[in-house]
Formats: sequence, structure tokens, C-alpha cells
Amino acid sequence: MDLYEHQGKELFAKHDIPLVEGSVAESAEQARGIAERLGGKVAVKVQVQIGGRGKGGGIALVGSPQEAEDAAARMLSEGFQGTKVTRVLVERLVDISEQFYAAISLDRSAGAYLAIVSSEGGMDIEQVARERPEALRRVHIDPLLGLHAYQVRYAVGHLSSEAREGAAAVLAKMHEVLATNDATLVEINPLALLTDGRVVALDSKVTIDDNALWRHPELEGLRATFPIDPVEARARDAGLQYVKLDGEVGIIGNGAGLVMATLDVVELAGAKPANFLDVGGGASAEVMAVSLEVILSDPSVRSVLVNIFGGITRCDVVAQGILEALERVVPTVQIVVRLDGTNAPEGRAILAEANHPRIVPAETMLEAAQRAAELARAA
Amino acid sequence: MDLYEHQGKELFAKHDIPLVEGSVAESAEQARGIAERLGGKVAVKVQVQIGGRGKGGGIALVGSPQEAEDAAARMLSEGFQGTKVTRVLVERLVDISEQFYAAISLDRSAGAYLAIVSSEGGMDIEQVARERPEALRRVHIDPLLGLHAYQVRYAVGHLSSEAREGAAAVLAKMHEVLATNDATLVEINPLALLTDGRVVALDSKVTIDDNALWRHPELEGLRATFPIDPVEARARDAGLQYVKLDGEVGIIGNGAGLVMATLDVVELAGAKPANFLDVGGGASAEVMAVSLEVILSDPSVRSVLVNIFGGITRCDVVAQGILEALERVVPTVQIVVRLDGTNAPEGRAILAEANHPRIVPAETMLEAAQRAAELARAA
Amino acid sequence: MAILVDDATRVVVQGLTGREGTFHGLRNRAYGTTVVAGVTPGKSGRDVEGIPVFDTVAEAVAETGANTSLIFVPPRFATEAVYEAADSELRLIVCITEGIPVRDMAQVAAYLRGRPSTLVGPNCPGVISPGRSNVGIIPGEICMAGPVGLVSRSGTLTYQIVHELTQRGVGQSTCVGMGGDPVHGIGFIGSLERFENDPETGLVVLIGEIGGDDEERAAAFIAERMRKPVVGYIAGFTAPPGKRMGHAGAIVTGSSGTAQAKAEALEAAGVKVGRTPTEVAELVEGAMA
Amino acid sequence: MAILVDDATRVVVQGLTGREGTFHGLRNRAYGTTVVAGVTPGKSGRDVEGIPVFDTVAEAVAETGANTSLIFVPPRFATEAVYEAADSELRLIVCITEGIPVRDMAQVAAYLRGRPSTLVGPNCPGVISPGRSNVGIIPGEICMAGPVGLVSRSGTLTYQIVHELTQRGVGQSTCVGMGGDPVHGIGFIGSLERFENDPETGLVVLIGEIGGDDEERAAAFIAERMRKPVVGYIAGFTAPPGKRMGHAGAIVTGSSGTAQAKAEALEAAGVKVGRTPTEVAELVEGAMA
Repeated sequence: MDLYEHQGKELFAKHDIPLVEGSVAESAEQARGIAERLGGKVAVKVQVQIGGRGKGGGIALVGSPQEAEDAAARMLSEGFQGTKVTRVLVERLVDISEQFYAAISLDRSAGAYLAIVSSEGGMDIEQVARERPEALRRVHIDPLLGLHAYQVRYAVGHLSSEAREGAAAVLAKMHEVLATNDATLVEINPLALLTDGRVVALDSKVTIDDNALWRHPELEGLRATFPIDPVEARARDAGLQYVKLDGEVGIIGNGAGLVMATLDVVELAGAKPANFLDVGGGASAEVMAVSLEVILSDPSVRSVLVNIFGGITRCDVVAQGILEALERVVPTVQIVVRLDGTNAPEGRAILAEANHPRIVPAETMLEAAQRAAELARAA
Repeated sequence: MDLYEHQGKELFAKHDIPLVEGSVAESAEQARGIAERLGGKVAVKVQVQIGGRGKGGGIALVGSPQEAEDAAARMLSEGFQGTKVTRVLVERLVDISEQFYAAISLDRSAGAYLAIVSSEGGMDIEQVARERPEALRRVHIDPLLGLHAYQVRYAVGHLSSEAREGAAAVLAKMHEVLATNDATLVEINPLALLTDGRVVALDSKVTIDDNALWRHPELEGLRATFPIDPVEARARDAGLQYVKLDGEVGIIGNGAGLVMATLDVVELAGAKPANFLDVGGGASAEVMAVSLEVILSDPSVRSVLVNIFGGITRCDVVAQGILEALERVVPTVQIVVRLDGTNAPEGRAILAEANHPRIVPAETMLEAAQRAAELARAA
Repeated sequence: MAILVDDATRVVVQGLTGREGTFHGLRNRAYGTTVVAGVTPGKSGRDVEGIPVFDTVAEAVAETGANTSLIFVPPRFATEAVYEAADSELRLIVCITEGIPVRDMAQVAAYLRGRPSTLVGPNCPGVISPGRSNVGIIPGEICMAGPVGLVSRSGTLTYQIVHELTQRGVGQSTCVGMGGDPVHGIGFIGSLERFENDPETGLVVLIGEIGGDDEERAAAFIAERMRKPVVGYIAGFTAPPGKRMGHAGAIVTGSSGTAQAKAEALEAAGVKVGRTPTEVAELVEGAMA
Repeated sequence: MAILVDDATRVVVQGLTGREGTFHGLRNRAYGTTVVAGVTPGKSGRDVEGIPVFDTVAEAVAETGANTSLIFVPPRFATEAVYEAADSELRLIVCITEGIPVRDMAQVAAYLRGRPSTLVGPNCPGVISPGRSNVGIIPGEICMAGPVGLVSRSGTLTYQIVHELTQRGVGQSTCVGMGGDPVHGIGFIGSLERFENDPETGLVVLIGEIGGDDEERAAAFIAERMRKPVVGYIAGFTAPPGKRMGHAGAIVTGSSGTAQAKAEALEAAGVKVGRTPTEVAELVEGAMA
């Protein structure tokens, strides 16, 4: 679960990571009020989970409460790069002396967390890593022992001497944030040395491990504040992974790898996926029914491909779910169904017996993808 | 640092390990009062750091306050196996159904802690381990992860089913005691299942890691309550390891291994050590002077052997310390001095120049031991 | 021979008395796997259709000589189950459980370093050596014994490819479902190394997906150390960057980690990479001919 | 050759700017040891008689190619220093510090499992390969180069025995002061194994003392694996038994821990055990003749 900048900063504040004074506004009037309280000169920042806000007009540096109000009004009405904006963060403008980058994230290949500090920040850090690797220092953090003082010392040892102590304190607290909240990423870009000598977090990116949210009910609650597509909301409420794309074939599969392979094969067959949904392992008839309803509720879908390889999932149960869905919604498109693995003959027999006009059975994955692509093109 | 039974039980109480009701008495009258409060039927137990109290008369099971007073009076006046007794523990008598043994201690060869639970307790556990090894279960405890629930489950899995839950809770709390207090040993023998179903600690042995006492000032304070020989107290105040023995040669050396080897060589030379004192590494002249004073204050000493192999310790400094001591005390015995290693020639020269009548220089460790043994026999 | 599981495998199922544990434990036994014990705290003395249940793995091992664990335990308790199996020095630990927090797994990974147990998973379908032993949830009926070693980050995609191989009459020595979680036990390299040393394996199929750099590191290993042919497949050529794909292992992170980059790395190491599961099966068939 | 330290040893002294660190760091350098760096947090940029000081071991290693650490850091910070050295994958870490809590060392020992660094100590005099490199506080002037490998739990007792060997003209390949703390790095077995494989070592002297079962386990190793002759010494035949040793210790090891038991175990493994340091030197001289 990715947190918004202001949510990440609220976590930072709990762990005493120095921040710039500011508040969240949900309306232009609120933004004006905050700007007045902060003395007029403020930054207004869209709260979205997309990078590149600075270049893309998502951050306005303004000189008066009126300008803050105008900027907020524009952001809240226009959105940002196609994404709806419901909140802006209004922060006091500060005088920056130097900008750094600091992050702690999971290093999958090491099976451990990795702290990264760059002496250059406020820009695309991947570019810095490619072009000036010496600007970055990395230390692995033992998951049982945590972050040692010597590691912090090393990680900030290449920063300017004025910034080192403050940056060291921030890094240690970033690890506290990570460990206390089961985060898999805590990133600050830029981490800034101000002209008054303080080292403060000007941005925040925090990702919480979804698998650990049961340990953090207070964070689980944040999800409710995220703006979300109603179709995605329905899928999520059913515990399903649904993703909207921009093609025309709706795709249901079981297991992330098989779903991705299905997307690939559909594209090779000359069509584009409209969306996809992973029913996961052991899907019930009810789950299949909801899945099909979700997929069909997307108006851009011209055909549907159901690609199930039964393991824990039983194909007879899948077939029943498909038929249940067809009692609840009346599809306007054809549904190609390919069933294999556990109880596949039984599943195929159930569909054959139902003989539903919208169901198109297929023998293999490749054949199913080609059939769905043809149907989408024909529709 | 070894704790007395009642001190260990005070730690246990803090961690909610079930105990039998009782209090410490420093006089027979106090013991009577406690017995009255507990209803008369009590156990009176000498508080000493010696095993075998049960067989040796150190525990009296009595039926009335008067008997408790009599038992306490006897123990406090007579001592226990030659050791002075300043306190007794008076505890309510309980009905025991079964007796077990539980301990967590350092396993040096594994570099980790080891929990041991025996289904037979209340007796010599080493004998149980030799004769009925199947009565013992052992689990190693990872120093970074602590004691897992499955380990506790396994460790108590061979106890009677009535005792398992209670014993599991005690074992988990014993580990808490160990980890929280930097103990290297937490032992309960017997751990008893009472007829009322409770599992309680009837005894306690707790050893605290001396090197970790700075983390536990509250425990460091307990040491002040230990009865101690005044000579030992003087050595300890100077940070020296002094041990009283029952022979006639006083021994000073640097380093535990060299001191032990010196004891051995003195015995092979036909004498017995009266005491020994390890000045450790880098001894100053003052330390040497105090050491010699301590050793000479023991009236059973007939000769002294100073055996120093300089590493960090400088032999010239040692020689000066010996001369300083001889200005402060007037020895009645000969002092054999053997100096080797760092600055040995300078040290020997200092002693040669002083030409003190009580100082007998020796060239080698073997020669020094033989000389000291001869002098002791001759004295 | 085969790798990881074979005729000598003796399985203790941690969580045998749970719904999934019972279902798959019995299914594995029906396949021919030697399932000797189950573990569920507080249920010692019972049995599941003749499989005795113990309170602890240590007791199960002492009584039955189990050398392999199969874990079906809810995610909050699953890492404890792995520690327990590791403390009994089982040679193989297969953890099916999905949804274990990353931090817990990172601690397990640190603990397992230098210990004798090999972990497969978590969030994986397990390991099967067709005709011998099936430890996990891979449907045994889609497999057949033969010379192809297979290792995969994905579950159902593995079934798909195994199925296509079997339909062509190409059998498998061992199929390893390593799982897709960010922190996991055995990976491509550990599996490839074992297949390289396994006399019954003639060719290896490696099934990867977008995210991370496991495939790139596997490519380096193949170039340096493998003499047996390897056929590859990468899922996710058309997956949208940055969108969650169902498990954390499938997040595209910037430019590296794409299916394209992975396929190119493998091809540079001499691996033939199929663009569809069917093409993979065809490549294998061709290479075996 | 020798073991652990040799001409390729490049030492970083952690705690170089402290009193003991400076004294012994310079003393080791004067002996001929390649001392390349010191580490003291907050003192980077300074030097100690030409030895550059860094804030961290990582920086010291990057700048100077140090491969061995010598630790003189107060006990409260010493285990952090060991972790730091281990994280830089130094091949050898010699920790002189005395007084480290057992729990802290047990955690270090768990951390070092499966990592490439070898730890000597703590609470030890260090390691010397006479004429080549001295990393620690063993007085170099009492040693001479030769064929005897020596490993000891004791400090000054080691000096005594080395001294007696040298006085007889019997030199040493390497002297390992492993330290006497209950939880420590390299022990008898690790040292014996290295000496067995070291072509320059012809005979090994093992110096033990009462307590624990290191000597008994060393005896088992010698019986099974050593072909080179071993001469032993055990201190503490006449030491008073612990006033109150909990019973757990004796159950843990299954050994009484007495000098007598240890000497017998060694003799049963073919080790000649001297009763005095002088006798040890005589036995060695006889065996070399």
C-alpha cells in the first residue's frame, strides 16, 4: 500500500523526522487559510501517487494566500496528468542550501533491507545512480539486528559536513518508520539542508507491506481515504486483484504468472487487454461470478477470455460460477472459456450442458487467446 | 554474580513466575513472625550459595512458629557447612504432587543459551542426566530471536499433562528473566506441580553476567548484601580477583591461566597455596602494592610467590609496586619474585638495587615455585 | 536422483489438521509421496486417515524419521513453522503459505543462512519429482517422469507449461515452484545448480516473470556454470509498468526488471526464450529430439 | 604460510586513537606488521604517527585495502566494532577487548555464522606469526619463527610457554591466543584444522584450562582428523572447584570440566600432556628432535 505524501509525513512526524510546517487542504479556501497561517509564501502540492510533480505542474510555489487559493483551485478542478486530485498539501516555503536523497527499501536479491543515501537529490535518482554512482552510498540492514550506528555514519559520510549529523538522525528515524510500520520503502527526495542548518524531509514516499497490514490497523484505515475507481473498489471488496488497461479484451485468470502470460498471448494474437483480474487460488463459484460481473462492467470490453488452469482451483466450480454470473448480468459480448487441470472434464461438461450462447469453449490457451482476439476485432 | 535463593525469587516475582508465599528473616524472631503470618507450617531455608541444603540440614520443615524460631536460631548461629548464615527464607509448606527441573543456561560450545527441562526434579540433576537421559529435553535458544513457542512446547512435552501448561508458562518467563537481566543461568530445582494444580518454583539459582552489570545497576546493588571476608572485600574494592585457599604459599600472578598454572606448579613442588590473587593485565605499581598487602594480611601465608609474565603489564612497574608495598607493610615472610616479559631486565634491576632482605629473586617459574615451597616448609 | 524430493523423501505436514493441510497432505500421499506425520499444537495423539499427528516437529521427526516439511499454516504463524522445521534440520522445507509479511521472511532468510535446510517458497506451489514424490500443490496428474528439470516463480503458469510438455510426451525430472514472494528460499540459481549436477536431468526450463533481477542473475550463472541446455520463458512482456500484478514479485521497477531485459539477458547466456508457453514446449521438444 | 596472519595481512585498528589502541597499534607496526589504518568515529582525517584515521571501517577498507581488524574498543561498543568489521568482510577480526557481556557475544556469534570473517577473541591476546605479522598484544620479542603452531585459551600462560620454547630454540609458525571468554570466535578445533593444513607447521601445542568442554571436543577432533603431533597443557589441576557452579553447566557439556578429565581426554587422543610449562617445552623439544 502506497501512502500519499502527507500520510507519509504524518508517520514521519510521529518519529520526529524534521518537516516543513504545513497542512492538507481539501478545498481552495482551506488552502488559503493554511497559507495565511504560514505567512503567505508557500508551496502547494497535489497529493497523487505519481512521480514528476515538479516538472508536471503539480507543485506551485506562491507568494500570497490568494495565489495559494488559485493554485489549489486549479489543481483540485483540473487534476494531475489525468488523475483526480482531492487534496493538496500546503507547506511553508524554505531556503534550501543543499538537496540529498535518502531511502530504505527491500533488496529482494539480498533478502534484506538496503539504505541508500545520495549526495545529490531533488532530481531523478535513477539517473544519478546511472551517471554518478559515486554520489550514492548503500548499506544492507540485517533484519534481526537493525541499522547500526556505524552504518548510518558510513551512509552519510559523503555528505557535506554541515549536513551529516542531521542526515544521520533522519536516516536512523527512517529505519524506525520502516521497522515500526512494516514498510518496504521509505524514501525522501529531496532531503534538504536548509540555510538555517536544519535537515528536513521535503517529500515522502512510504510503501506499507500489504501482508503486514493486520499488524497495523491504524494504517489499514488510510486506504479508505484513497480515491478509487468504483469497479476496482468492487473487485477489492471481493478480495480480487483487478487492473484497468486500455484495450478491448477482458481477461480473467488464476495466478499472477498465468494472467501475465495470457496478456502476452492476447497481444501476440493481435488484440489488447481491456483489463485483467486474477481470481487467485481456490476460487469459489461466487468469486468467479463477481469476477465476471466486474470485467463485464467495463464498457470498453469487446470480448472476454477466461483462462483457468486448475490446481487448488477446481474447474467444475469455475464453470458453475460462470453460469451464476450469466444469471445476474446479461453480457453483450462473447466469453471464451478455457479450462484445464483439476476437474477440467467436469467443468467443460457443465458448460457444454448449459450451452449458453455467449460462452465459447476453447481447448488450449493459445487457441483461446486467438479466439478472444478475433471476437474483439469482430465486435 | 550468583544470587541467593531469595534474591532470585524476587526477580522471579517481578516476572510473574509462581512462587510459594514467604519472606526473608534475619533473626529468629523475624522467622517466628513470618511463620505466624503463614499459619505455622513452614519451611525454613538457610540462604547460602552452596548446594545440598536438603541433605545437609539447611532446610527445616516445621509445624509451628516456635519450631520455625528454633530452626532459624540454630541456622543463624551455627551456619551451614562452615559458611556463615545471615538470613533464612521462611516459606509456607505446600503439598507437592510432582517435581521437575528447569534451567536455561549458556551452552559455551554452541555459543547460545540452552533450555533444559527434566521430568524428574528435586534431586541431583546430574545423576538424572547420567542415568535417565530420556528424562531431559533440551532446546537451544537463538540469541537474536529468543525462545519460540514451539520450543517451549517441545521442552515440556514429556511432563505429565496436568503440568505442561504451567511449566510452559514458567519456562517462557525464565527466559524473560534471563534476557532481561543478562543472566547466564536461571535454574529451578524443583519446579513443582502442587496438588492444587499450580506449577511453582520451589528454589531458584540465578547467575548474572558480571560483564553486563553496568546495564543493571539495581542488581549490582545486591552484591552489597553478600557476606564477604574483609580481605576479599579489600581486593575486590581494588578490582582484583582474590581467592582464599587452605595452604601456606601466597600467590600473585597476572592472568587467570598463569595463576592457575602457578598453583599447579607450587603443588607439584610439594606445597599448598594459601590464597591467590590475579592482578590482571596492565597492573600499576599501586595495584601491585595493594595485592601484596592483601596477600600478606592472610596469617596462614608462610611464603609468597609473585609470578609475573609481562605483556601489557610492565615488569619495572611491578617491581616498583613491590617496593612500595614493602614501605607500607612489614612482611614476616620471604617473597619470591619472578619477572619475565616486557621490561623484565629493568624490573629485575630495580629489585636488585633495592636489595630488600625479604625479596628472593628467581630466574624461572619452576625455580620460583620450588623456592617458595621450600621457604614455606622452612618457615 | 531428481532434485530436492525423491524416493527417500519423508514428509511431515505442518498444519495437517487444517482444511488445506488435510486436502493436500492426503493428495500428496495418494500420489505416492511418503507422508509420515503431521504437526498441530495440542492435537498430538490424533491421526488424519492414519497419518499420526504430533505437537512439535521435533517429536514428529523423532518418531517418524521425517526429513522434509510441507507447511500449510496461516501467514501469522508460518514463519514460526519454518523456524521449527529448520531447528529440526530437515533437509527440505516447502512453505505453501501465501501472505507472509516481508519483514518476517527477511528474518527467516537471515536465520537460515549457514544452516543445512533448504527452503522452497513461501507462496509457492511446491516441488514434484513425477512418479516419485509430490510435496506441495502441483497437480500430479499433469506431470510425467522424464528428463526436463523445471524451475518457476509462478504457480499456475508452471502448470500450463508442464501440461504442454506432458501433452507432447516430454517428461520432467523435477518441477520446482520457487514462489513469487520478494524474499524467498531456493531460487533459480540454487535450482539450476542442482539440475546441472543431476544425472537424470538433460535440459532445464526456467520460467520467470517481470520484477526483481532473479532472471538476470540466473543468466549470469547459466553463462558461467551451466553446460546443460536451458529454455526460458518470461511472463509480462505487455504488463503495464508500475501496476500491481497480484504479488509483490511482479512490480516493474524502472527500466531493469522488464520482461524484455530479462529475455535479452537469458538469450545472451545462450538460453532459447519462448514467447508463449506453447513455444516453450516446442523449443524443449526440438532440443530433446 | 603460517595461519590467520602473514605477510599479506593489512591491519585496521578499531580504536586506534585510544590509549591502548595507539600503544599496541604502533607496537605491532614496529614489529613489522602492515598497519594501514585506524578507525575512530569523528576523527577521520587525523593520523597516528602516519597511520590514517577514518570514521568507519568501510571507508578505511576502501582507502587502504585493510583485510584484518584489531579491536581496542571499550566493552560497551566492542561488539558493534565486530559487526562493523564483519560487514566489511575482513578475513580476520581480532578483538582484544575484555569484559563484553555474554549475551552480546552470543548475538555476534549467531551473526557471524555463515559469513566469511574469522573472529579471534574477545578477551584474547591476539595472533602472531613470528617474523611476519603480530596482530594483538603478544610480546613479539619472546617469539621466534619456527615449526610449532600454538593455540591457547590463556594470555600470560601462552607467553610463558612460548618463552620456554623460544629459550630452547624452538620457534613458532603461529601463536593463536583464542581468549578465555565463554563465547568466542575461533577455538581449538578451528585452529587445529588450520595448523593441520599449514605446510609450515610440524607440531601443535594446545594450552587449555579448566571449565567448559573445549579441550574434550578438541581431543575428539585430534583423534579423528589430525596427523601432526600435538602436545598439550591444562592449567588448573589444583584450582578450587567453583563455590557454586549451577548444575546446568555440567549437564550442558556432559563433562566435569576438570583439568584431570581434560588431560585424560587429550591423552586418549594421543596427545602428550605436560604437567608444567617447562615439561611442555621439553616434550615439544623431544618430539621435534
